[in-house]
Amino acid sequence: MTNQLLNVRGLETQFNTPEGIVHAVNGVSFSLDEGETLGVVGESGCGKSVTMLSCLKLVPMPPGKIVAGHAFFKGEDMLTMDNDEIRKVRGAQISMIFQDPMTSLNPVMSIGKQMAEPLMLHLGITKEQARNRSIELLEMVGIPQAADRLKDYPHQYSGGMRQRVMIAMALSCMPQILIADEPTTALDVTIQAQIVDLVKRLREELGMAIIWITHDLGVVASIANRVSVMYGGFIIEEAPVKDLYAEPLHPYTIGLLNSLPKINREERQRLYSINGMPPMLFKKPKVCPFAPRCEFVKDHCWQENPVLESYGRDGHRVACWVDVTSGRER
Amino acid sequence: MTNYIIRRLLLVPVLLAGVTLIIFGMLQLLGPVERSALYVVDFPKNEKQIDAVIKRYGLDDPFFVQYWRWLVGVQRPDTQGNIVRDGGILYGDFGYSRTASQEVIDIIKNRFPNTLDLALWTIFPMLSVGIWMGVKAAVNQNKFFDQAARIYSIIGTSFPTFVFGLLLLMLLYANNQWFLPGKMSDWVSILIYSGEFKQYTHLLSIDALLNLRLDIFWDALRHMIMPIITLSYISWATFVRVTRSSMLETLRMDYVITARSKGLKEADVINKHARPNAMLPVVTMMGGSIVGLLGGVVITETVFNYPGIGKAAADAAAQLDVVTILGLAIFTGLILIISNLVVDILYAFIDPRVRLS
Amino acid sequence: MTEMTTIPTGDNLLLDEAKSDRKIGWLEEFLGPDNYRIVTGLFKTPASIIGFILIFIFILVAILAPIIAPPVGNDPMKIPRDGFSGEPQAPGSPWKKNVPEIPFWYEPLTGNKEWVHLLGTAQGQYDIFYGIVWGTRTAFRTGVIVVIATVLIGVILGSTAAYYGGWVDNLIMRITDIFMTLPYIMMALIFSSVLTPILGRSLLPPMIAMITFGWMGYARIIRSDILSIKERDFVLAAKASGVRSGRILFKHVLPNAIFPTLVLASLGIGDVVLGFAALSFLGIGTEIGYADWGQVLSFARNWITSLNRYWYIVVYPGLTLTLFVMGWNLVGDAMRDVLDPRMRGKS
Amino acid sequence: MNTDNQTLLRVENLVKHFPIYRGVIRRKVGAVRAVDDVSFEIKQGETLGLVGESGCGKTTTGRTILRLYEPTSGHVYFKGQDLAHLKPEEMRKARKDIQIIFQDPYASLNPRMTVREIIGEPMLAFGIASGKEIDDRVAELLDLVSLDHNYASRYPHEFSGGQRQRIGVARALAMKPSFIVCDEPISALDVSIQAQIVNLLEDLQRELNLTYLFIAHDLSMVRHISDRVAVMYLGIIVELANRKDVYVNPLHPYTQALLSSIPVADPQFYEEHQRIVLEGDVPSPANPPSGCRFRTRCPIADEHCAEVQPALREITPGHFVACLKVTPIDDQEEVIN
Repeated sequence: MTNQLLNVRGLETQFNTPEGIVHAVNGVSFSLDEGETLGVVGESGCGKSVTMLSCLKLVPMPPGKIVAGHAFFKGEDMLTMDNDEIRKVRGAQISMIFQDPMTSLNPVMSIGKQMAEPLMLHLGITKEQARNRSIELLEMVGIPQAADRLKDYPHQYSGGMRQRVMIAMALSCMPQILIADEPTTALDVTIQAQIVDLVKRLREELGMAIIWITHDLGVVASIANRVSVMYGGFIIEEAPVKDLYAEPLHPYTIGLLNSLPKINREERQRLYSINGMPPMLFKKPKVCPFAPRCEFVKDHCWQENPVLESYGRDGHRVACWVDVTSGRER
Repeated sequence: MTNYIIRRLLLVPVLLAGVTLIIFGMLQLLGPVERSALYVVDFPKNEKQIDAVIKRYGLDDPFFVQYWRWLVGVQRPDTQGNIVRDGGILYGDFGYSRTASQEVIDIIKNRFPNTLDLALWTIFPMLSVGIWMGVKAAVNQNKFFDQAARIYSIIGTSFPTFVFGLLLLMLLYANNQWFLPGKMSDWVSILIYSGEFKQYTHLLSIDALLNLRLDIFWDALRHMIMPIITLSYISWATFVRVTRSSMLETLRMDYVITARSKGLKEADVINKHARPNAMLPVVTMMGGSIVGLLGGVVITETVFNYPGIGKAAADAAAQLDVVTILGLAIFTGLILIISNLVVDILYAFIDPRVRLS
Repeated sequence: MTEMTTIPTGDNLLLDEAKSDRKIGWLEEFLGPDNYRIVTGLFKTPASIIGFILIFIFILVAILAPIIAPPVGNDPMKIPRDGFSGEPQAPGSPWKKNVPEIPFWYEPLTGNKEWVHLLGTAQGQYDIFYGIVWGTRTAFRTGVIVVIATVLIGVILGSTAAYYGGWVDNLIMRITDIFMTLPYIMMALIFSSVLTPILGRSLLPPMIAMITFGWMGYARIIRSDILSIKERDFVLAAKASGVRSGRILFKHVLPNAIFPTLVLASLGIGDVVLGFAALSFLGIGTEIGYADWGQVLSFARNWITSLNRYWYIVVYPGLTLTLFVMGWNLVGDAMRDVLDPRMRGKS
Repeated sequence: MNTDNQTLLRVENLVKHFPIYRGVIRRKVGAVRAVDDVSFEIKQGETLGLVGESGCGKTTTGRTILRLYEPTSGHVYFKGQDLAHLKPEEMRKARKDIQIIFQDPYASLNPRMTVREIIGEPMLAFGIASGKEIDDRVAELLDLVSLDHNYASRYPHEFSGGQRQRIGVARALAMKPSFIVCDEPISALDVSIQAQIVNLLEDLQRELNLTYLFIAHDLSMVRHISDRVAVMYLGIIVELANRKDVYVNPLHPYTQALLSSIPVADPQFYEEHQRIVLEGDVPSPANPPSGCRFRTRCPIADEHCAEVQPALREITPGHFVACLKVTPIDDQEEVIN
């Protein structure tokens, strides 16, 4: 366990909304090793973004509230840190990039200034040094004429370029973990491919660990070593990337994979579809949250919520009462 | 941005034409006898004189002919045979005030510095305090300061200025004479008439400082403090509300989370990232609040008997001296057109999306 | 990453059950879900409830004015005078001349048989209590008429501008800009002083003046609301379904655009009454002695050096006016929160 | 799926420019050339997929065909009528037969109308049914899109995204159209819901003999649902062919890159394949590059590409490509000689 960077245990986060309390994250545990890339997959509202924001205490509070759990970063619980301590982690050791690069950059501040902020703050370097470093970083992420573009404002950059700026800024202090929250969802496929390639290249060069949040099973397959699938505020399956795609064990994961059209398949075939809708979490689920939509559902599923347990090959864990291969209860 | 500013500048003549047309349209509702004050000092007394005035100044000409004459005035030879001009607001001749027995432009010259003195002392505290309270309320949403600020902003916007002013007079003047209505004490006006006191700017409080006369400054302040408070509290109330809601909206933005995720101090997140963005709608409101301020002085100056153009307008209105009050309105409109222009250009400088377009 | 996406959406069995229990009442049916949310949202905060209570009390006073303060003479809007002396009289001083009919509630409540000036008299012996009670009627009358007229003008101009666009839009909006350049109170003051010689001293000149210079805000709001609704996909969808343009305007665009304007406008009554009182205070409007709050307050202008003695000329009518305006503002503030675009869609 | 080879819709040289007003007096200084000379045809009963990145003009094409945007020039022949030049009232009548499903199920339903009103509105507009008839037809349509017909009196906000999209489909079907433009109907939906809607659209096509123009940026979904596919880039069609030809044998370098960028839900795939990653961004449609619009990002472009704008040419039967570097086999020989 020496190279374990992040270890999250029993994280629970809620939101106070006018309609009642939304239980967004309901007890999530996972870990991240040095240099590893963890993909977190799930549909909107499954709690994947909130989980990561909670770890860094970035969930807006109120209305959000972290109810329980720990998030150990190199042995220290970030959730019990005070504001000054966690600020030293944010941006310096764990940094984030977000879905919409248009709205996640400050529109009235020049790119140069926004880039310089974390550099001066965490590395304690001068303005001039920060400027030079920013130019290097922008060149590293492939922005042409970086020196001239520092004085530009976000609206003068294209979508893909803005996301590159976000990446450069996130990596500026050589963090050990990069959390990418749907970084390619707002981008076109050709730009998405550019960004994925860029992150892969930087991962080789800089060796940081990555948590890549997405709803796109294809993107995850291209970048992750290990994948967690979330549903209803729980991790319901977790496995090394090849195992997950080759041998999914949770009915939800199977459903998701089958509902994708196969690009390599010749004949046209009806798509598999999961019935029903994802849950609205006004109550903390007491039973399996997927039970109402599940094909394999058994009585037990309506009585008790399964926990994430090792099953099958090494490192493959699933939260399901049913063995999908036999269709029988475990 | 050059385009933006040129467009904005081109709007000025449009606004000017519109404002003058509205005001001239109102003038046309008057009879020719009243309107003659636009051009002549003396009240025409009998039919003959009235007819002569109507004829000479074409007071029964078609609307636009009269409008043009109102703008540029009438050229006529005087008794010496020199060509003189009567009327013409473009030349600064706003007509003659029969109730005040002086040219309207002279009323403005005498009174506007007083109003400006008041306005300057109002605008800066209004902006700084209002914005400060709004930001603080938003950052502490639903906490004590926020609730207090919201209650203040509701009471502030509900309290009629003249009621508030009268209450101030009751508490701070009628009871113990701490602060005084009017403009200055008698000894100060004697000093000014004697010429011992140099009027550099004609703004009394500023002149007092420039003459290094703290006693006069204090006297000016004693007279201005109540009107300043009266003019300010209502603008604070609106500024608090707008700043607060704009700030709350900005604090929900993604780039605020980005700033936090970079490890910035909360104070920097608010002051460097959230506040500059939250200020954009506040700046757009500034133009409107200057309009409100110049409307507010009409009532405030009347309540405190402060001799600015607001009081002049109210007095003229009470005596139904329309030519005077419309002259004052033209002048006020001019001031507002210019200050709105300044605010708009200021906005272009703050928002890079406009500046760099 | 937007905040909304982190909050789960969609429904499942649990929610479906919850939903089917929820009956849609006639009010929701009538108003539509968005507006229903706005209306119910108004009754949720303590501030707006206080506001509604204040407004309700004023409505009661206006209706019951003849019972609360029985009129003297033919015109109930004329404040009865107790003589002609200049010096105001303190609250509680007895009526001497022209004593009006004593209302039935007075004796049981106070045990007093003699009718007094409950809130004192102003200069000229005008009874302040009477002025306040009957002034409520003046307030509602002016407020309602001015608001209806300004909204009508604003909606007609604003929707014309939005609907036709192009140079029509440009023309109307430039006119709006010009009217907004001028300070409202000053222009209302000027216009009513121009109108007074023509129409005589009455409520009419200030009301016309306030209507003339008060419609711009509504025109702007309705225009921008219509423009934003026009861009919505459901309007395109209606067009694609072959719906006629008239029906698109009246069934799809206007209902979605106009409701916020109407509600905000109805709450503008407070501001109108405030402006009207200010004009009265400045000596414009009704003849002296008309039951009107601003009129009563304007008496105080002559007594500023002795307001410590004659405080009641300011405090009672001032408080009444403030509470009236505050009632509408409290509701209006809650309104603004409910109408806030951030809250939309969070149904 | 081609049961009938009759052409239902033929788009000829369709152009849609959105003017740009700039400068002091807001005069027209140029135009966003959203759709710039696009021609294609759709046969009875088939599905034509229209793909491309955001800003390539695919949605504008769909909406201009329906005259939701007025075309700048060009023709849209639908069942013999030129929709682009119909008078407004004639166009309104023509809408009976040609419908659209929108991308955003939240924005495309009037929040103040019940499901019954929304779906019944087209019938009212054409005056073909009233009262009880409408209720019956609405119930029938709700059944058709697998929604409980008891939902008819509810408002859109009571439904989830997938359910709302079904309501949108039901509205489009109300007048029994023969042609439907599906304008990114699934891109706003969750992964597990997308398949439901796609299956629904396929079922309906089979049952009602519908013809679709299916607009999307999700290439794998387009491959799944389409018979033929048109690829758009900066307002023009760069490749148009059978689904198989486009996906198995793409000829235009843009199509090749686009296909190569599709994320594949199979980690094995990434070990075996090298992806073509395009450089740079899509240029602004207000100021497209001279000659071939793709040349600024094209891996095989040369000077010649900057001079000549390539026309859409038939390379092999039914396979159209707009690229100077791709020539029909006969021509190729000539070039070599």
